[in-house]
Amino acid sequence: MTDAFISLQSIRKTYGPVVAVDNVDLDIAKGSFFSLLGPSGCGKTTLLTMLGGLDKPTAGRIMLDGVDVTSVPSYRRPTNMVFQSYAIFPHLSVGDNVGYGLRRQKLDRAEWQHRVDAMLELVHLKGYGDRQPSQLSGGQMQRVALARALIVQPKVLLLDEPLSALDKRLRQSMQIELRAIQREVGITFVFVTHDQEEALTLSDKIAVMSKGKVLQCCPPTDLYDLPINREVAEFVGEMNLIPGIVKGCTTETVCISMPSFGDQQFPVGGRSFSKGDKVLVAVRPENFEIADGPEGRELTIVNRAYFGTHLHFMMTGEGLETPLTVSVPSAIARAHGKAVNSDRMTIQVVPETAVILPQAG
Amino acid sequence: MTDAFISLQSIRKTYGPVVAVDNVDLDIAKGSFFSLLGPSGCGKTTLLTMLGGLDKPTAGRIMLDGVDVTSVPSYRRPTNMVFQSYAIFPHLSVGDNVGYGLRRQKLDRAEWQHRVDAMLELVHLKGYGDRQPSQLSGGQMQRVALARALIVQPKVLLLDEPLSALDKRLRQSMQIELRAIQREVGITFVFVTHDQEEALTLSDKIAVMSKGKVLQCCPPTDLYDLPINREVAEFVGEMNLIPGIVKGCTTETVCISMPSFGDQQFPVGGRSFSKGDKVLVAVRPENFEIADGPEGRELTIVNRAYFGTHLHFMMTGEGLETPLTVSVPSAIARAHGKAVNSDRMTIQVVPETAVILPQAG
Amino acid sequence: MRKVRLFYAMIYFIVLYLPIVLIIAFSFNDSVYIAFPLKEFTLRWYQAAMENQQLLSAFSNSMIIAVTTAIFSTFSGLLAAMATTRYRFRGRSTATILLFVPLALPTVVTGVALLSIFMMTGLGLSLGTVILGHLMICTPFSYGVLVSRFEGLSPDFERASMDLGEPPLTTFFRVTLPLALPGLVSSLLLTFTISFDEFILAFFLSSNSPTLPVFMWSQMRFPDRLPLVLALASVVIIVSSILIVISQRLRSKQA
Amino acid sequence: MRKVRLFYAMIYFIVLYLPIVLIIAFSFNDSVYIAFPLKEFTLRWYQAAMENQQLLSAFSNSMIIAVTTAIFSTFSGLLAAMATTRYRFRGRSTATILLFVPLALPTVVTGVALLSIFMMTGLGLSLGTVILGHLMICTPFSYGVLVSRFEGLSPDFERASMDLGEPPLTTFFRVTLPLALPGLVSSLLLTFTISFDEFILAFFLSSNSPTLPVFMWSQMRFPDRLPLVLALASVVIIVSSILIVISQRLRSKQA
Repeated sequence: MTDAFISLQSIRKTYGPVVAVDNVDLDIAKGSFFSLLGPSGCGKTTLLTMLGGLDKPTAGRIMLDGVDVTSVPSYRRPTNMVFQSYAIFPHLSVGDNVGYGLRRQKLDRAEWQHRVDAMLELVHLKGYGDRQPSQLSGGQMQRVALARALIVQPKVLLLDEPLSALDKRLRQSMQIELRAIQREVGITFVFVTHDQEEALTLSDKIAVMSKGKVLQCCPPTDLYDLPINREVAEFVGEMNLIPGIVKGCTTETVCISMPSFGDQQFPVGGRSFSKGDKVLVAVRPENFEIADGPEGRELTIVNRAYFGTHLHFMMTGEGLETPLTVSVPSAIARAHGKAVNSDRMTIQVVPETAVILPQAG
Repeated sequence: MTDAFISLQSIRKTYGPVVAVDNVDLDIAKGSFFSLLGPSGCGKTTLLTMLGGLDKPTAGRIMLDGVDVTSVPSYRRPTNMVFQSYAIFPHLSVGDNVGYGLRRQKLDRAEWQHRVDAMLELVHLKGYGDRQPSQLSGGQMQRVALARALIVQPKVLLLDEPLSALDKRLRQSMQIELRAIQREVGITFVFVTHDQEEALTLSDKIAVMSKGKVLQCCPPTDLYDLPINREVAEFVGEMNLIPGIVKGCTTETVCISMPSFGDQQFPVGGRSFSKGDKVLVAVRPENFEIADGPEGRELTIVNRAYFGTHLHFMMTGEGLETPLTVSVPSAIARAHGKAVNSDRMTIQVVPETAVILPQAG
Repeated sequence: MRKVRLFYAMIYFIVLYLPIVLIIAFSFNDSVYIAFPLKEFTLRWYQAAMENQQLLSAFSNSMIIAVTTAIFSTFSGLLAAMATTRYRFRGRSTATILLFVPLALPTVVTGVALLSIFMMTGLGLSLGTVILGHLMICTPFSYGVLVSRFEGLSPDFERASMDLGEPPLTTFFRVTLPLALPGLVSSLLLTFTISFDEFILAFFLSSNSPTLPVFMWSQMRFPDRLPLVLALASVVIIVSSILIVISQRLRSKQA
Repeated sequence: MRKVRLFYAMIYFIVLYLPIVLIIAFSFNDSVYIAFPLKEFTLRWYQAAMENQQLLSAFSNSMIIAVTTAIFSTFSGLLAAMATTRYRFRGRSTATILLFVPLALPTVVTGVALLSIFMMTGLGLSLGTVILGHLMICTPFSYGVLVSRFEGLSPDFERASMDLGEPPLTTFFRVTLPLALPGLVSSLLLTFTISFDEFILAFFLSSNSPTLPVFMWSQMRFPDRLPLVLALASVVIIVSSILIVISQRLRSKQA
């Protein structure tokens, strides 16, 4: 814990009666791509601006590379930010924007130009130095903002939803480029986003935030496969939550009785349960199986949506409070006939792919 | 063609030198859910407002249920619109908003109230009649706009991106509800969207528009599986386009020589080719196969992204101008080892799932 | 940096409000001389003002002029604002600039010009001529207030109403007018204040029926009437402040 | 409906511009009487204006006052606008309203109050006292122009500059000032125009060094000087119009 590159210790930020960040502890490894993921208003951007020194925590301590930077102002802190708005200075050329942070280094003109050109090349904007910001597209603005922050060689680069203003196609190619640049420069990136797909795609590690708190902090695969609670499960990808009650428990398996699917055995997965616990069996839409086995239940299709590769069915049945979403590859669905509304289909839960969550929270 | 419920005939709309809609012909069947899909600025909203009488075509004719309505103003046309902004009157209560269009029917108070209440119930807002619009959430506003348009029992309901202001989760549940309401009231819906997933999910038929023209008009499955040209293929879902040259052609199959994948036979699929044609072999990311067969080619992984159910690889190789995107189910990817960057992987094109498109356009 | 600015802001407000405070203080001072130290507290200047027939007639002239001006300039401003925001036409931004140019004229010049026109055409001078003059300077303000209101209103409201079966005229009364209401009230208050406070046009064009500012001016020749003028000014200050606060509140609410 | 409104707009512009057209027309008319039909075309009134020493001195007074007022009120407005848009503090919206209240006072009242203060404190009257008076009415306008400029500027620019290593003061000069420039120019032009055109405060506070509007007013006593005043007014109209057009252009460009 203490050898982390960045360490946020009991960080708290309040605006009057509003608690924006509530006692957050986080460690970020050197050279990693770390994401703060959460819905708008969850405190992720506030946390980022405090890391950058643009905002001061109400309480807590920020350690960066072994130094306490809590009260170091942003203009003396070795962090740089790519703003969501990009904040490209409209009165300066692209080159002057990129070289903005070099003034204090008192370089001669040739050296300055050399550094700016090298940085523009890194972000694939070679030869754009003399253009005006108004002539740039959204994706180019994003690159200028990136170059301007990287040229001063920060220890940490902070990115505040830098891709949210771009359209889908451009966003995907910028994601790939961003990851490539991060690998090239080797700087620690702290990335804020509300887009779970983006976070899963880019990050080495993700902290999921909600209402000022960190709910879970782990690598992307764990987040998708082993969400820690209902909120994380519902925020990251689509998740069906089937209520049930623990009937019995061994060291290996737990038996859960579901009104909808009857009794089934599930692997414990390192958690502990006691008899009578109210739990939720969390199943991803793609993890149901269409099968007539003994564990199968016949459900009624209430809606059917075509998503290209997959068909999504909304299904209701006895004992289910909310309809289940079941995703079936188009080819398999075709094999089962038309499967239109009001048809019935037998599906079953595959215990190995399900996660058992506490019902509360 | 002539028995279509709505028929747009050679519709053209220009604003000064700008051509917003360029000679569009469309037929829409009674009671269907019809979508106009395209990027912003493609003319889809202009087409919708012309259908609603809020804009007049520069040239062409609009037939509705056998009547020429081209010059009928919106307040006398049996169409109603759900605006993108919802346009809920802020000075009226929810009930007065919903009952706004009933004035001309000169109902007595009790009958008016009855009709408004029934409509609020349809959109799941029972008891909201006395609220002010400022107290509503985005999803509720959307329903009020829907109820207000449906209460006057239009022959056609026009929807201008009604879901674009909602967040992802709400949008999905509103999609299902919208489809359910359409089935219940049986009115023809014409739906404008730039979201291809939304169009694929909801529609009976989709017209893909670009630069004022309709590129393709067909059911959702055909649009995904058999795009008519490069533009449609790239707009609807992700698509890899592998350049190649026709080497030979029979009535059943066409042999295409690709610099990247060598020579392969593809089904003709009703199109005609001649030797020497430059073509694009269009393959969806999920339709590649990981296999060491004779048709396989060894490519290098340049990027790897985790999307929960699937891993997306960006791969380059000899003869490829742009990297391919290959989607592999997580389970299969695991079976092939770590598959990290710079690893090599052998994939092949499955001829039955590929579409051959002309290189131009 | 921050403290310097706040300090400066304080000084600024004190200087800005000093004259107002002094006017009110001396209007309650039991002396005809405007000099420190203050004497006894008195209401006699207010009483004198209440009993001055000339003053009361000037007040009634001012009220008639200001109310009429407010109504007509708001009506004109409404039509102009609807024309420029609801219809696109060539030269629209030029029209907006042209509307504001007359505001840049010294009112002395406008006054002379209007006086010449009224004398030349034989219209003569009356409360009506003052109203015409005030309409010239108030309408651009009405227009400004209402344009910003209309620009903040999506045309979708009117389009939705038409789509729901209401022809343009009923749409105007059922949708446009109620939505423009805060702007209309704000425009009425603002133009009332401007007209009520205006001096030069009133001086040139009011003939023998002076308005309140003209009356105050005429009293300045008699030094012993100064406290009376201050009492009157205090009343105007309070009423004007209330109107301007209401109007600003309405404008910020509508935003 | 649409045609009615356009027709109304036409009428409105004609009425608004009629006085201006007449002023300019009669300034070239070879007669001391303001009456139709127009006589010969002449430039003699302009020549007479050029040769009138009193006029030239009034013009120079007006220029000194207007330039000084423009600079100081813009500076004050800049500080006030930065304080209210860049820092949140309690009573911020109240402060904004308070700033505009003095504008609602009849200038006759403000003039009397300032005159009393200057006499009482023994400051006497000079060009400086006129400037102080004009600062009181111009600063709120500077503030208004600059606040709308600053509200349109994302604070991210200044935050980005600080994040890139520039302390607040260098950030002000490298980012804030250049970005506020169009607003500053617009404010300078606007306050120059207001000060140059203002009559009452100048009348009360200018003592024996009258400004241009006060000079024009004084000439009104002599009917045969009217064409001279019209020639002068025409020049002021042209110059004011140019300034207001430039300022409006800058304001619309910055939006």
